[in-house]
Amino acid sequence: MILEAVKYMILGMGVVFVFLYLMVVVLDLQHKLLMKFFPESFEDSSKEPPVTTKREKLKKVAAITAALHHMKNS
Amino acid sequence: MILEAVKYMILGMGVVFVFLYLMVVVLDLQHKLLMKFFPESFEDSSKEPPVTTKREKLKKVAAITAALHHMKNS
Amino acid sequence: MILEAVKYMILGMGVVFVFLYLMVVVLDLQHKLLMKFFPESFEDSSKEPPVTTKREKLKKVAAITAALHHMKNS
Amino acid sequence: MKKRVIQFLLALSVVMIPIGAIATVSHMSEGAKVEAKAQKEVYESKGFGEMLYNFWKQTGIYAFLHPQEGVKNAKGDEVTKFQQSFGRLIMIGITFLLFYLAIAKGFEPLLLIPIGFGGLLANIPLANIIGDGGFIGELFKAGIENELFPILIFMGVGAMTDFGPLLANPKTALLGAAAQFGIFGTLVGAVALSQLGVFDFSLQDAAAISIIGGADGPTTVFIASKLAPDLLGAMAVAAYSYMALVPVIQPPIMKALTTPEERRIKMTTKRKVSQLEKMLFPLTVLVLTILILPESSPLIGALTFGNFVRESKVVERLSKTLQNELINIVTIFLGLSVGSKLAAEYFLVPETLGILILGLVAFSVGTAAGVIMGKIMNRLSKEPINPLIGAAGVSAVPMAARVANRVGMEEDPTNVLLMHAMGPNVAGVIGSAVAAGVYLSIF
Amino acid sequence: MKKRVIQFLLALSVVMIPIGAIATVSHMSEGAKVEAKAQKEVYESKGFGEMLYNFWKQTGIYAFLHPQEGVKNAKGDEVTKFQQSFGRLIMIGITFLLFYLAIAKGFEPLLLIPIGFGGLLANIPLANIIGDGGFIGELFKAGIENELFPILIFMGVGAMTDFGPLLANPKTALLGAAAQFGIFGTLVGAVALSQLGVFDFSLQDAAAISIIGGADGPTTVFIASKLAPDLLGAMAVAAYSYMALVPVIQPPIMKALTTPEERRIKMTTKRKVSQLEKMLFPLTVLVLTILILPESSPLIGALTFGNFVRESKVVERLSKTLQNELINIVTIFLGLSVGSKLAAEYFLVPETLGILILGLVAFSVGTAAGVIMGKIMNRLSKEPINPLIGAAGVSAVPMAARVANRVGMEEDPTNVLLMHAMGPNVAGVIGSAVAAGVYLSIF
Amino acid sequence: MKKRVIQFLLALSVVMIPIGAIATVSHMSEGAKVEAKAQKEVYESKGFGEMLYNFWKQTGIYAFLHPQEGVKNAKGDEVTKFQQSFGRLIMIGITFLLFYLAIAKGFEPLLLIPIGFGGLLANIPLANIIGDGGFIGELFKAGIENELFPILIFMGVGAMTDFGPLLANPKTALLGAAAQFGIFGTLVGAVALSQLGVFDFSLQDAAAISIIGGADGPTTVFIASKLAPDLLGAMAVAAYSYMALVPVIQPPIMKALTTPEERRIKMTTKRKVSQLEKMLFPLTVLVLTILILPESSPLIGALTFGNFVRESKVVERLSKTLQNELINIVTIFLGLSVGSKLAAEYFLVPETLGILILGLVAFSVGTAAGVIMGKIMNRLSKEPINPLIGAAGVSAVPMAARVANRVGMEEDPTNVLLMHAMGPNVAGVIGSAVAAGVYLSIF
Ligand code: NA
Ligand code: NA
Ligand code: NA
Repeated sequence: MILEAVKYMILGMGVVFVFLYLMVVVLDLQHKLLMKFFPESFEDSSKEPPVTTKREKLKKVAAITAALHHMKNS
Repeated sequence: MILEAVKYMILGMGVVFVFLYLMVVVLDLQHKLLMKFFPESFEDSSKEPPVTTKREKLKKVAAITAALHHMKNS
Repeated sequence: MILEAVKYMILGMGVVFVFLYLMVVVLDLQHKLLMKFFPESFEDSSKEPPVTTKREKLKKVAAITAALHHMKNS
Repeated sequence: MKKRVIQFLLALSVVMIPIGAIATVSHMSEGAKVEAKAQKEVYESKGFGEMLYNFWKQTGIYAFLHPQEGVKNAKGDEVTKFQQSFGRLIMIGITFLLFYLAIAKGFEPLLLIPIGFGGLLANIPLANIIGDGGFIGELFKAGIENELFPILIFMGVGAMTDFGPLLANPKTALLGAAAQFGIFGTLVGAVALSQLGVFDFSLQDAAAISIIGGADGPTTVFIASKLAPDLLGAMAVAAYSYMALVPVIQPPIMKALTTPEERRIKMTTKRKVSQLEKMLFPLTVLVLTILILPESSPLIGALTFGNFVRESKVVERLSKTLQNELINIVTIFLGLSVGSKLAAEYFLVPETLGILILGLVAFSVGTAAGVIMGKIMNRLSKEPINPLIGAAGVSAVPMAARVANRVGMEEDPTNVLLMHAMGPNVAGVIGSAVAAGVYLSIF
Repeated sequence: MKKRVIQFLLALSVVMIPIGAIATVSHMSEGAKVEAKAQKEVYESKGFGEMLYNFWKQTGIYAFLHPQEGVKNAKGDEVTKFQQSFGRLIMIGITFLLFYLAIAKGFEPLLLIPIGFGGLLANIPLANIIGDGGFIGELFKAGIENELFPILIFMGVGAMTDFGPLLANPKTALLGAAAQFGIFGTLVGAVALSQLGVFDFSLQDAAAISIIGGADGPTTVFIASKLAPDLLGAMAVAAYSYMALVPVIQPPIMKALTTPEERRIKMTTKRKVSQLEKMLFPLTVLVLTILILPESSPLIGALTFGNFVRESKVVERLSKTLQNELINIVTIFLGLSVGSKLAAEYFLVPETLGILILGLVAFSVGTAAGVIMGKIMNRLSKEPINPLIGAAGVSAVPMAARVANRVGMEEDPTNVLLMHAMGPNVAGVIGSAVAAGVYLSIF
Repeated sequence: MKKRVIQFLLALSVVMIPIGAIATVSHMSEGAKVEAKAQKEVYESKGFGEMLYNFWKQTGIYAFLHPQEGVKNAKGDEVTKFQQSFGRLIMIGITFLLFYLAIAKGFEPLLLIPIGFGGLLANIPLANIIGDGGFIGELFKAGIENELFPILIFMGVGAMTDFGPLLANPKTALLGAAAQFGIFGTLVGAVALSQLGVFDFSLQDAAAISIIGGADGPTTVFIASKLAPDLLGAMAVAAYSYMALVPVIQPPIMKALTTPEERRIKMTTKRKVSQLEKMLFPLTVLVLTILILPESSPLIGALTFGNFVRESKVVERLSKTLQNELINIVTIFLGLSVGSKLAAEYFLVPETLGILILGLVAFSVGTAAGVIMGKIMNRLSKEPINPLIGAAGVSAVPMAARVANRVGMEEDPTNVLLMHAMGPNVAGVIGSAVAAGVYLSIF
C-alpha cells in the first residue's frame, strides 16, 4: 500500500505542478499579448478616481465653509 | 391546432384586458373615494422631510462652524 | 386529567424556578469571583471609546477648518 | 384613534365594495361575451363557449359562489362548503384587520404583515400556494416542519439582546420565573374547562396553547409545530397579537394589584457589569440547560449562540448578519409560512376561539403572577423592588419593560424603571424556553 | 463599438489558442512522462503507467477528443458524440459571448454573468456539478423545480417597484395589456409554423415559449419550469438577452408605426398620488387576482407582497432585505441554476433556434401592439397620449420606459416621457403575470 | 500571555465548579423535594414522585452520571459509556478551549466560534439537535452532505481575493505548487505509519487527512465530506486550528531552512497588472481546469465564479453579497454543522489523535517544501527570489503571507515581502483545489 501511496504522490505532485506551470505559461503569454494589443489597459486609470474624490471632497468642504463664512459675515 | 391557438389567444387577450380594465376602473373609483374621504392624504407631506433634513444639516454645520470659530477665537 | 395538569403545573413551575434560581446563584458567585480575580475588567473601558471618538472627530473638524482657514487666507 | 378605525374601514370598503360590484358585473358581462362570441364565431361556437365556461369555472368568483362538497385544499385536507365561501372571505377580512393593526396601530408589524399576507395567499381558492410545489408550501417544509426558522430567529434575538440589565441585578430573574405561571396556570385552566366540556382540548393541545402565555413568538411557533401543528396558525396569531397588545392588556392588571405607594418605589442598586461577565453569561446559561433540562437546548442553545456571537466581540460580521440579514430573511419566510395556517379550513374551526381566549388568559395570569412575585420579593428583600417590573417577566421584549416603565412614571414621573424592568424581561425569555423544555420532556 | 468586439475576440483567443496548443503539448509531454517514469521505476512500470493512463482518461482534453456513444450526463440524460466534443466547445464559446455582452455592452449583467458562468460549469465533462449532489444541481432542486427562486425574485421586484406613475394615470395600464399580444400572437404564430412543419413544438411548448414576449425574467423562468422544463435554458437566455436588447429591437418598430407628430405629443395630466393609495394598490391588485384569476396568484401574490412590504412603510428592514440581500442571493442562485440548462445536451437541440426566433418575434409583436394601442387610445381619449409609451407596455422594466423616453426626445428634446412611460411599463409586469396565469389555468 | 491562560482557566472554573457543586446539591434537594411533596400530596404521592423521577432521568446530570450500554445518539450511532459521561465533559472542555483560542488569541474566530458552539450543542445528552429534525442536523443535511456550504464559502473567498499579486509575478505560483507536497508527502507518511501499525487508516482516509496540508478550510470540509465523512469534525478542527497557528508553526521551519542572507533577499520586479488581465484570470484558470482536471471544477469553478463576479466590475451588488451576507450566513451554518462532528462519539475515537498529528506534519512539510522550492527557484531564476515567500504557498490566506513578511522583516526591517508572498499564497489555494481534484479522480 505504501507503493500505491508513492505512486499517488508522484501523480498528485505531477498534476499540481503541470497545472500551475501551464497556468504560469498561459498567464505570461496572455500578459504579452495584452501588452501588445491593449497597451492602454495597463495605464494607471484605477489609481486616479480616489484622488479625484478626495479633491472633490476638499472642494466641497471648502465651498461649504466659504458659504458659511459668507452667511456669518452677512 | 391553430384554431385552438386562436381561441387561446382570444381568451388570453380577453382576460388580460378585462383584468387590467377592471384594475383601471377600481383604481379610478378608489382615487375618487380617497379624494373625498381622505383629502389630507394627498397633501405633499412626502416632499418636505428631505428639505427639513437638508436644512437641519445646514444648521448643524453652521452650529459646528460657529462653535469652532468661537473656540479658535477664545 | 385535571390532576395530571396540576402535577405538570407543579413540576413545570418547579423546574422554571429551580433553573432561574440556580442561574441567580451561579451569576452571583461568578460576579464575586470575577470581582476578586479580574477587578480590572469592571473598569469603565467601554464608555471611553465613544468619548475619544467624539474628541477625535472634533479635532478632525477643527483641523480641517483650520486648514481651510489657512488656505483661504493664503 | 377611533376616527382612524373608521377611516380604515372606509378605505377597506373602497376596495371591497366596488370589487364585489364589479365581480358581479364582470360575471354578467362575461356571460354576455360568451353569447356575443358564440354568434360571431359560429363555426367553433361550442368549443369556444366551452373554453370560456371552463375558464369561468376557474375564477375565484366562481369558487366563492359555488362551494362544493368534498373539495380538498392543496395539502389534501378537506374544506367545507362554508370554509370555501364565507369562510375564505372572513379570513381575508381578518388578514386585512391584521394589516390595519400592523400599519395604523404599529402592532408587531414585522410579523403581522408577513403573517397576514401569508394568510391572504392561503385563502385563494384553486391556487396551490400552500401545497407541495407552491412557494409557501415549500417555505413551510424548509423551515417550520423541521423547527429551523424559529431557531434561526432565536439566534437573531440572542444577537440583539443585551443581558446586561439582568446581570446587574440577577435576582430579578425570579420575576421572570413567576410570570411563567401564565403558562402552567393556563394549562390547568384549559384542562379543567375541557373536562367541563367548555373546550375540547387534549392534554397535549392544552399544553401547546398555554405556551402562548410565554409571550414569545419563536417559542410559540416551535412548540406549536412540535405538539399541535394543526393549531399553529391560531397560536401564532394569538401570541403575536397579544404581544402587540401588551400596552392594553397589562396596565389594568398591574394597577389593580399594586398600591400607588408600591408603584412609586424607586430602585437604586445596580452593580457594575463587566464585558467578561457578559461573555460568560450565555455559556453559563447553556451549561445549566445541559445539566438540568437538555430538552430546552435547541431554544436556549440558539439564543445563547446568538448572544455569545454578540458578546465575544471578535466576530462582529457574524453578529451583524444574525441581527440583520439572516433574521430579516427568516422573518419573511416564517411569517409567510405561519400565515399559511390562516387558511379558512385551518383557522375557522371551533378550537381557534378557545385558543384566543386561553391565550388572553395566559397573558393576564402571567402578568399578575409577575406582579405578585414582585410584591413578595419587595417584602423579603433588603433592597426595594418595584412590583411593576414583575409584569415585564412575561417577556414580550422590550414592550413589556416599556409598559412597566410607563405605568411607573404615571405615578411618579421621575421614577425610571426601564433598565430594572429589562432584567425580568429577558429572564422571561429564558423562563419560557425552560417551560417549553419541560413540555418537550413530558410529551 | 466594432473595435471593442474585435478586441474582445482577440482577448478571447489569447486565452483559447495557447490553451489549445498547450493542451496538445501537455498531452504529448504527459505521454513522454509516462515513458520516462516507466524506465525509472521499472519494478512498478505497468502499475504506474496504468495509473497515468487512467488519469489521462479523466482529463477534460480526453473527453473532448474522444466522445463516446451512450454517455450520460450527471442528470442521467444522454449526450451525443457531437454534444460531447464540439457541442461543449460551442457552448463554452456562447457563455463567453454572454460575458462579453454583459461586461462590454452592459446587457443585464446581473443575470447574464451568473447564467453564463452556470453554463460554463454545466459544460464541463465528467464533473458532476449539475447532477444530484453537485452544487448547481442542488441549487436547481432547491429553487427552480419548486418555483421558489423566481417567486423570491418577484418579491424583490415588488419591493423595488414604485407603482406611483401607474396610479397617476391608471388608464395607461391598457397599453400594458395590449403589449401582451406579443405573447398570444406568438402563440398562434408558433402553432401555425409547427403545423407547417417549420418548427416542431407542441401546443404547450409553444405557449411556454410565447411567454418570452412578456419580457419578464422571473415570469419566463416560472412558466418554463412548469410547462416546458426542457426548454428552460434557451427560454431564459432568450428572455434576458432580448430584454437587454430592448434599446436595439424597439426603436425601429416604434418609428415605423408612428408619425413624427405623434412622437412629439406632450403628455401633461398627472393626478396626485397619495401614500394611502400606493399602500392599497397591491391589495387591490391581489384581490382582483383572487377574484378573476387565482392561477396567477403565486406571481402576482409575490409581486404585491413585496410592494405591500414597501408601501406599508412600517417594515423598512424587511423591505430593504427584499430589495438587497435576498434578491441578490437568489439572483446568484437562480442564474447559476438556469445556466445549468446551457449544457450542450440541453441547448444544442433544434428547438433552441426556434425559441430564439420566436422570442424575438414575440418582443417585436408586443412592441408593435403597444404602440398601436397607444395610437388608438390617443384618438379615443380626451387627453393626449403619446403612442411611444405603448412600447413600454412589454415590461422589461425600466429599460423599455427609458427607450420610449429617448425616442421621444430624439423628436423633441423638451418632451420628457419617462414618468408617463413607467405606467404602462409596470402594468406590463402585471399583464404578463396575468397571461402566465391564463396559461396555467389552461394547461 | 500565560497570565491570560491562567485567568481564563480560572474564569472557566468560576463557571464549572459552582455548577458541579450545585448540580449535586440540586440532585439532593430535588430528592428532598420529592419526599416533601410525597408527604404533602399523599393521595397522588406515587404519581407525582414517579413524574419527578421521570423528569430527573431526563436531566443532563442524570445522563452524565448514569451512562448506559447501547445508547444511540440522534443519528442512530452508538455512544459508549465513556463517551456518554467523561467523553462529553472532555468535549465540552475542548469547545471551551476553542472559544478561548478564538477570543483571547484571535485564532480564526469566524470559524472556531460557530464550530465550537456546534460542538457544545452536539454534546448535549438526550437532545436531538444533530439528528433528523434537530436544527443542526437539518443544517448539516442542507449544506454539508451535498457539498453546498463549502462551495458557497469558496465563492465568497473568490469574491474577496485579489489575484493581482499573482498576476504581477506568475512564476511564484510554482511555490504554491511545491507547498502541496505537504499533502502528498503526508499521504505517504500516513500510509507508511498505518502499515507499521502506528495508525489504522485506509488509503482513502489517509488521503482525506492529508488534505489538511492544503491549509484551506472549505477544501478540507469538501474532501472530508466526500471521502471520509466520519472524520469531518477532527479534520475541520485540525485544519482551522493549524491555519490559526501558522504564526507559531511556520517561523522555526522557515528559519531552520534558510540562511540570514537568503532571508534578506529583496525582491523588486513586479510587472503591471491590467484590469482586463484580472478579469480574464478566473476564466483562464477555469478553462485549464476543464481541460486538465474536471474533477476540481466544483471547487475551482466556485472560486473563479466569485472572482469573476468581483473582477467583471459590472455586478457590484452581487460581489458585495458574495463577500458579505452570503459568506457570513454560510459561515454560521457551516460552522455549526461541522461542530456537530465534535460530539464525543465522533471525536473521541483513536483516529482523532492521528489526524491531529498528521495535520501538523502536513503543515510543516508543506512549509518546508515551499521554502526549499524557493531556494531552488532563487538559484535558477535571474531575478532574486526570497525563499521565505515559499512558506506562504501552503495558502492559509492571508496569514501565511503575513508570516513570511514578518520573518523577513526580522532580518531586515526595510524588506517588505508582503505583496510578493501573496502570489504563492493565492496560488496555494488553487494548488490545493487541484490536489483535491486528483484525489476525487482517484477515489
Ligand atoms: Na416568557
Ligand atoms: Na410584460
Ligand atoms: Na493550499
